[in-house]
Amino acid sequence: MAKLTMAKALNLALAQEMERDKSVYVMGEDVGRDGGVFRITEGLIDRFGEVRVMDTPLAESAIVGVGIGMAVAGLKPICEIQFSGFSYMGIDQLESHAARMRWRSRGRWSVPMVVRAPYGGGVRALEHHSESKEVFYAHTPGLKMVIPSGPRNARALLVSAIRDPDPVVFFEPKAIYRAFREEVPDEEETLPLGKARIVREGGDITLVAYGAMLRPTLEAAEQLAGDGIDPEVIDLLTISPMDDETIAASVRKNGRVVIVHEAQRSFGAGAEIFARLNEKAFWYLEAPMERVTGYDVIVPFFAREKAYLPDAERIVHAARRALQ
Amino acid sequence: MAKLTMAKALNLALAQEMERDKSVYVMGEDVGRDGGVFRITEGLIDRFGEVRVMDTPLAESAIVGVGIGMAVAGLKPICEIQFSGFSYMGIDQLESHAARMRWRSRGRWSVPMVVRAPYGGGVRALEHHSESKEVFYAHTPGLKMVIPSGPRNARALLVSAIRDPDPVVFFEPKAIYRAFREEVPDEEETLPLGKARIVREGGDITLVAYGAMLRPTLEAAEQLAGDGIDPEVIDLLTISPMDDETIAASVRKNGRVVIVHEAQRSFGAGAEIFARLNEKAFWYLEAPMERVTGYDVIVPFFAREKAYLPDAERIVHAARRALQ
Amino acid sequence: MPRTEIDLQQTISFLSILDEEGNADEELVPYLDDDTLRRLFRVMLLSRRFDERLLQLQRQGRLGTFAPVKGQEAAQVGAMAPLRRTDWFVPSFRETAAALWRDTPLSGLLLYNAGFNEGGLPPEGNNDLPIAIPVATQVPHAVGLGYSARAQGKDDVAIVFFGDGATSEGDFHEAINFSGVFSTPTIFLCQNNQWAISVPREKQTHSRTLAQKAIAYGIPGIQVDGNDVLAVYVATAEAAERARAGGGPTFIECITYRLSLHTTADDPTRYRSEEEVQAWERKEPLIRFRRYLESRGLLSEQEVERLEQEIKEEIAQAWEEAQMQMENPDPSVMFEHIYAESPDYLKAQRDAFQKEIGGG
Amino acid sequence: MPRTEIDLQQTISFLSILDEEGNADEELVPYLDDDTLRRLFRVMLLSRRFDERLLQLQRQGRLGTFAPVKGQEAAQVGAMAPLRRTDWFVPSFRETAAALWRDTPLSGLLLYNAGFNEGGLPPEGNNDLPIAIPVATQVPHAVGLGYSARAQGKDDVAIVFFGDGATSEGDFHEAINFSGVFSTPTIFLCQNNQWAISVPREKQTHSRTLAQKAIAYGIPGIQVDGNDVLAVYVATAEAAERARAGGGPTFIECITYRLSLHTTADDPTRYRSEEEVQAWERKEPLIRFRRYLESRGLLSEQEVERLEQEIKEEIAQAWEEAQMQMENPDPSVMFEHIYAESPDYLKAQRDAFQKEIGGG
Ligand SMILES: Cc1ncc(C[n+]2csc(CCOP(=O)(O)OP(=O)(O)O)c2C)c(N)n1
Ligand SMILES: Cc1ncc(C[n+]2csc(CCOP(=O)(O)OP(=O)(O)O)c2C)c(N)n1
Ligand SMILES: [Mg+2]
Ligand SMILES: [Mg+2]
Repeated sequence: MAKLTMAKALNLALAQEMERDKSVYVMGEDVGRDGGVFRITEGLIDRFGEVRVMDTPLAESAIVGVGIGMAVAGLKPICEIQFSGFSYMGIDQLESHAARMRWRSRGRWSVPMVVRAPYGGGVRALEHHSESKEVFYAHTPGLKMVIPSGPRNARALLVSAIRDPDPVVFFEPKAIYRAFREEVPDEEETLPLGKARIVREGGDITLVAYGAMLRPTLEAAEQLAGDGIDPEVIDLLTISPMDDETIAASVRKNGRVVIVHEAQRSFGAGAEIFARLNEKAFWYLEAPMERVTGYDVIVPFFAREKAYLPDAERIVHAARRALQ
Repeated sequence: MAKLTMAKALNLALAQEMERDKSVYVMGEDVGRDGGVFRITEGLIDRFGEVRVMDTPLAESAIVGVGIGMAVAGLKPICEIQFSGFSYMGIDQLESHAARMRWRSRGRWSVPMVVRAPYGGGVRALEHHSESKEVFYAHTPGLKMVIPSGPRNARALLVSAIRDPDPVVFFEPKAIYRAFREEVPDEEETLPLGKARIVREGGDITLVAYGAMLRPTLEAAEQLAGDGIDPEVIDLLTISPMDDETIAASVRKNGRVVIVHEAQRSFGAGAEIFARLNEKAFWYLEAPMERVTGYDVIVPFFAREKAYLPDAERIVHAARRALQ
Repeated sequence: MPRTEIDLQQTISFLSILDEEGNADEELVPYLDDDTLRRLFRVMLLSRRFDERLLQLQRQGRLGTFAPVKGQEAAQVGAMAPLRRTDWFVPSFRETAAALWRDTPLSGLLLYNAGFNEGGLPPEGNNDLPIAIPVATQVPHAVGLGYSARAQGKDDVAIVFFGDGATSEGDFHEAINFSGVFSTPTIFLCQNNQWAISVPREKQTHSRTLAQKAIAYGIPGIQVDGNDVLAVYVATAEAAERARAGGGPTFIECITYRLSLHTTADDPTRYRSEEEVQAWERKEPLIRFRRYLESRGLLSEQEVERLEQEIKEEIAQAWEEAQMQMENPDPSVMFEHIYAESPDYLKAQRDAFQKEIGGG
Repeated sequence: MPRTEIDLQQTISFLSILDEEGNADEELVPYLDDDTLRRLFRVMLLSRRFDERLLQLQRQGRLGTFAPVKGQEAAQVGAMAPLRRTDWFVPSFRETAAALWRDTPLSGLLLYNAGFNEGGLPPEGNNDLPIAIPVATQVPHAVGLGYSARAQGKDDVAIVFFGDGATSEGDFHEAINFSGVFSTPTIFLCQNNQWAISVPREKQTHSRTLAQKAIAYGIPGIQVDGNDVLAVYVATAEAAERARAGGGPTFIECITYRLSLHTTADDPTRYRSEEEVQAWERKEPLIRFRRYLESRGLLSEQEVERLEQEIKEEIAQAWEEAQMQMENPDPSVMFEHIYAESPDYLKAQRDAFQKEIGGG
């Protein structure tokens, strides 16, 4: 048991899985010598060599596409896209092949691959370095879309993603790579994909968040609690397949709900959560569902990024609206 | 005034706009000599020459990316992607540049471009030829996403899209390219982007559809009317920016709503419509909103495609559920 | 202006063995046993006849759109023949002849073309990927497959088929460049059939040959007469041998011609002349190989007739089988194989679907 | 095996004019008036000093991540100098020196690096595109810009800058191939600075040179000493002249070196040696050009000192200006310029935002 940052916890997951399973490979831009621009793959090339830790040419579509071939042949490639804002070049390979190979070959071939990418804002980075387009992957049948929210679940979910028989897009909230530490057990730990987690139980209102947004959401919950309101907080963890049942059960109980994500609002994941709740908890809703999200603008350069990102204050406001 | 198929109506829009404005260009795979695989660009190369009607190499990212350059320099390129299922290769150019050039240059440069693509199922085509991923574009600020539903509005909307100062992704429901004809005026006609259209007024329930799904929705409306139910039918026409006010006004009146689209259900446009209605018409809802959509599977090969696509029967069932 | 010319340390050559009359350059003829030579011809003929039957059935409305292979049989069969079943075969959408060399069941191909994805299942024991429709997107897979083989200590290679048009796509470029860097055992087999739907080769790229694109990646490149099954065989065998020995990838441009339609949705009279087609009919691969085999005493008119009869029956029987499999197209099959294990919401959708078609 | 070698009808040459000591090959020196020669040096020096100041400010936490240009000044300034203001300049993220040749205000660049997108606005009258971050994605734009110029009857050209790493991307390939087919007036200016973050040139592609990639597209390609401002000038002037005359695109590989960090987030000691950097320091572009100008009597120690002073003040003043503009970073600016006309739902979001920050 050690107190690790999310960056280190992810590194631990990779190292342990590579140790355990010789078919696990890591590939991407600067993942070898450099250890990844966020150091998530640090030390792997020294331990596992250049064959299993591949510094690739600068070509996202090939990183995913070559990974698909490797996966079909029995390896388990973990492809790093340096920033999720550069993942669009690889989206065709994900949509047209990774997501379909099992179906197309009727189970004969499969693509047990993980595509990792740092995503989201909050690190004073350049344009395109704060993107949050999880919906592109969540809307694609055949893919799974996972977003952890802290060191311990990041490590456990990454292990599960690596072992999953299907392609998993794994977005790492870069704002919290090093923002805080958690106890992470030395021994292996997994978390089931497709399961949300109740982080805080409460009987007045349900707050749903994922990724880096969990922290301001918990902050908001504290503030609300200070005012005598008892919020339940759910950490989605897997965007697709979505664990709508856990959310619906909470909302059936509380009747009020706020969804938080940093992706742009329109056609974002919040809309799908609303839709599932409309289907599974409509009769229990006591007020309009609220969403606190990025605005429908291009993520601003960093001087104005804070204004774009949801924060505890906006979440509290939304909760109060929902509670009116 | 002539009775035209949608294919011919689109061809008319292109020809008239090219005639009217020398800066309008057409480019894409097989759009020249061949007149496009659906013949939408038929005859244009003979009238306007090879400089303005460009048979490009087989390269979707370049078609969009080169188009962006042309647009910045003052031309109005209309890029054809042969099928929307091959548009993912061009999505990065749309997301990273077309959508951002105005913003990035603070209005100094703009990208008045149209990216046309046949989309959707129903023509007994091969894999990837029935895709419906309008959400990818609708979720991207800076882009507009338009889907006509018949010859006359297709022509008028395409003209508006060409004249629009911003990049427009224009999906043509290929199932109805030649399915029926409508009177289309010879003289120019436009329709505002971002405006939905009430196709049938009714006081019992609201049905919202777009593209090829409008027809089964209207069929369903007839069947419901036969049973004494009076549905209002809204044709969305623009997916983004969405005219939520027209839908919300209808739902505030009727209290019950069914959304129909052929895209996969989860994270589809239906979810966003639900979300807007939740925000704008919650207190008027008398029953859970319903969505009739493609299933969350890969669009099946054509022998089973009919089972995937929403039809009048499924829409009627959903309406009855909503009316219970 | 006096400048230093850079030595590229690499040249591109052209290879042809059989001429249009079926005369062979004896120096270049590869050693192949009689059975293999006969099988080469049989599969080419089977492919031709099957293609014709597919077209008939499509015209009758029994099958959907498909891409005829007529004219490209030598390029495909010649390229597959030197390879093993464990070598990876990565096709695009026009590789019927190659698939037939791999003993892909005709009934499966028919089923596929009738709109049933069950038909796409590759034969057990073959390392064959299913058909890839989006142009050039299959190319990176062959790089990964080759990389895996080497990493796993096998000497299998991967061959990937694509057209002249595909060379314009980003995926072609990224994949072949990647392969060069990692020296993967991959054969990039380009069938330059002169057209990408209506776009002629000259408008696809401004390079004199496609083979010379190999220079951009520092890998061996060769141009061969793709209607000459022996030349294709030799070039591929050489590439495979080099790849197995750790020598990395090869780019092979086969000069051939699409004698038929792009797909059954296409009307080539809109963009190419009858004369051009006729000129290429004379360079067609079957006749010249038949002449060559006849000249070597390996084939006779009677044998060809017997073959034709055999093939006819084979195709007829396959169609019977396919039709039987088509009788009950249980639509709920669409919910299968989306994931290894179906998530709850998908099961719920399937249940709702079944209730709905049950009239629920 | 006897095969025919294909004549590629194309060679790749290498050009250098100034050696590391500043001695020129007089035969190759281009005619340039004294003012232009002095301006070349001034902009290179300005770029160097500005780069240093940016690094300081970034280290102090006043600016965000940026990509230093140190070492690549000649490749950029030499390439821009033969071009007109109406020629299209299409940069990636490291073209500070090129932007300075175009008189881009320093205050704008500072503002940009402080996280304000107002800073990205190109100077009025210049046909300059804003900075493009995703590698190689700007390359197709230059093809479209060039195509437009020709279609509109202008003889403007487009120049696009990108790195060695960018040549691996699909967009590079698709764009340059497209340009070859349509013979657009486009100059593809590759700064091969030996590294793409931590990936060395040899692991980026297996070709001996990058210049030879031109052969894949059938367009002229040339490799130049990118630390030699005169050689870059000549190669670009020649390419521009050809392009203006309708001769189509050129691919230019500038051999140079990134003497500093990839970006301020990078630690190059992880992947490259100090000796390598020192070896390249000796080939550095400013010193040799200064020596050359001194030998021609166009520059003296005093003049350099004066220049240094002037530049220092210029930078200081720009930072003053930038800071003033940074004082009130009205965040609602983020709602601007998303569309020519803001749609209703976006106006509503803006209103809600303003209410919210108003404490509503
Ligand atoms: C990415 C993509 N774009 C467009 C298409 C439509 N399309 C199918 S085949 C084809 C032409 C392919 O030409 P080529 O690569 O020469 O292969 P050939 O058809 O000649 O065998 C096109 C444009 C596609 N399938 N995939
Ligand atoms: C599409 C894309 N992938 C990854 C990155 C992250 N990234 C920024 S610069 C860079 C290396 C670029 O190398 P090169 O093209 O040689 O240019 P240089 O940085 O050397 O100027 C990488 C990988 C990016 N910006 N865009
Ligand atoms: Mg072809
Ligand atoms: Mg570089």
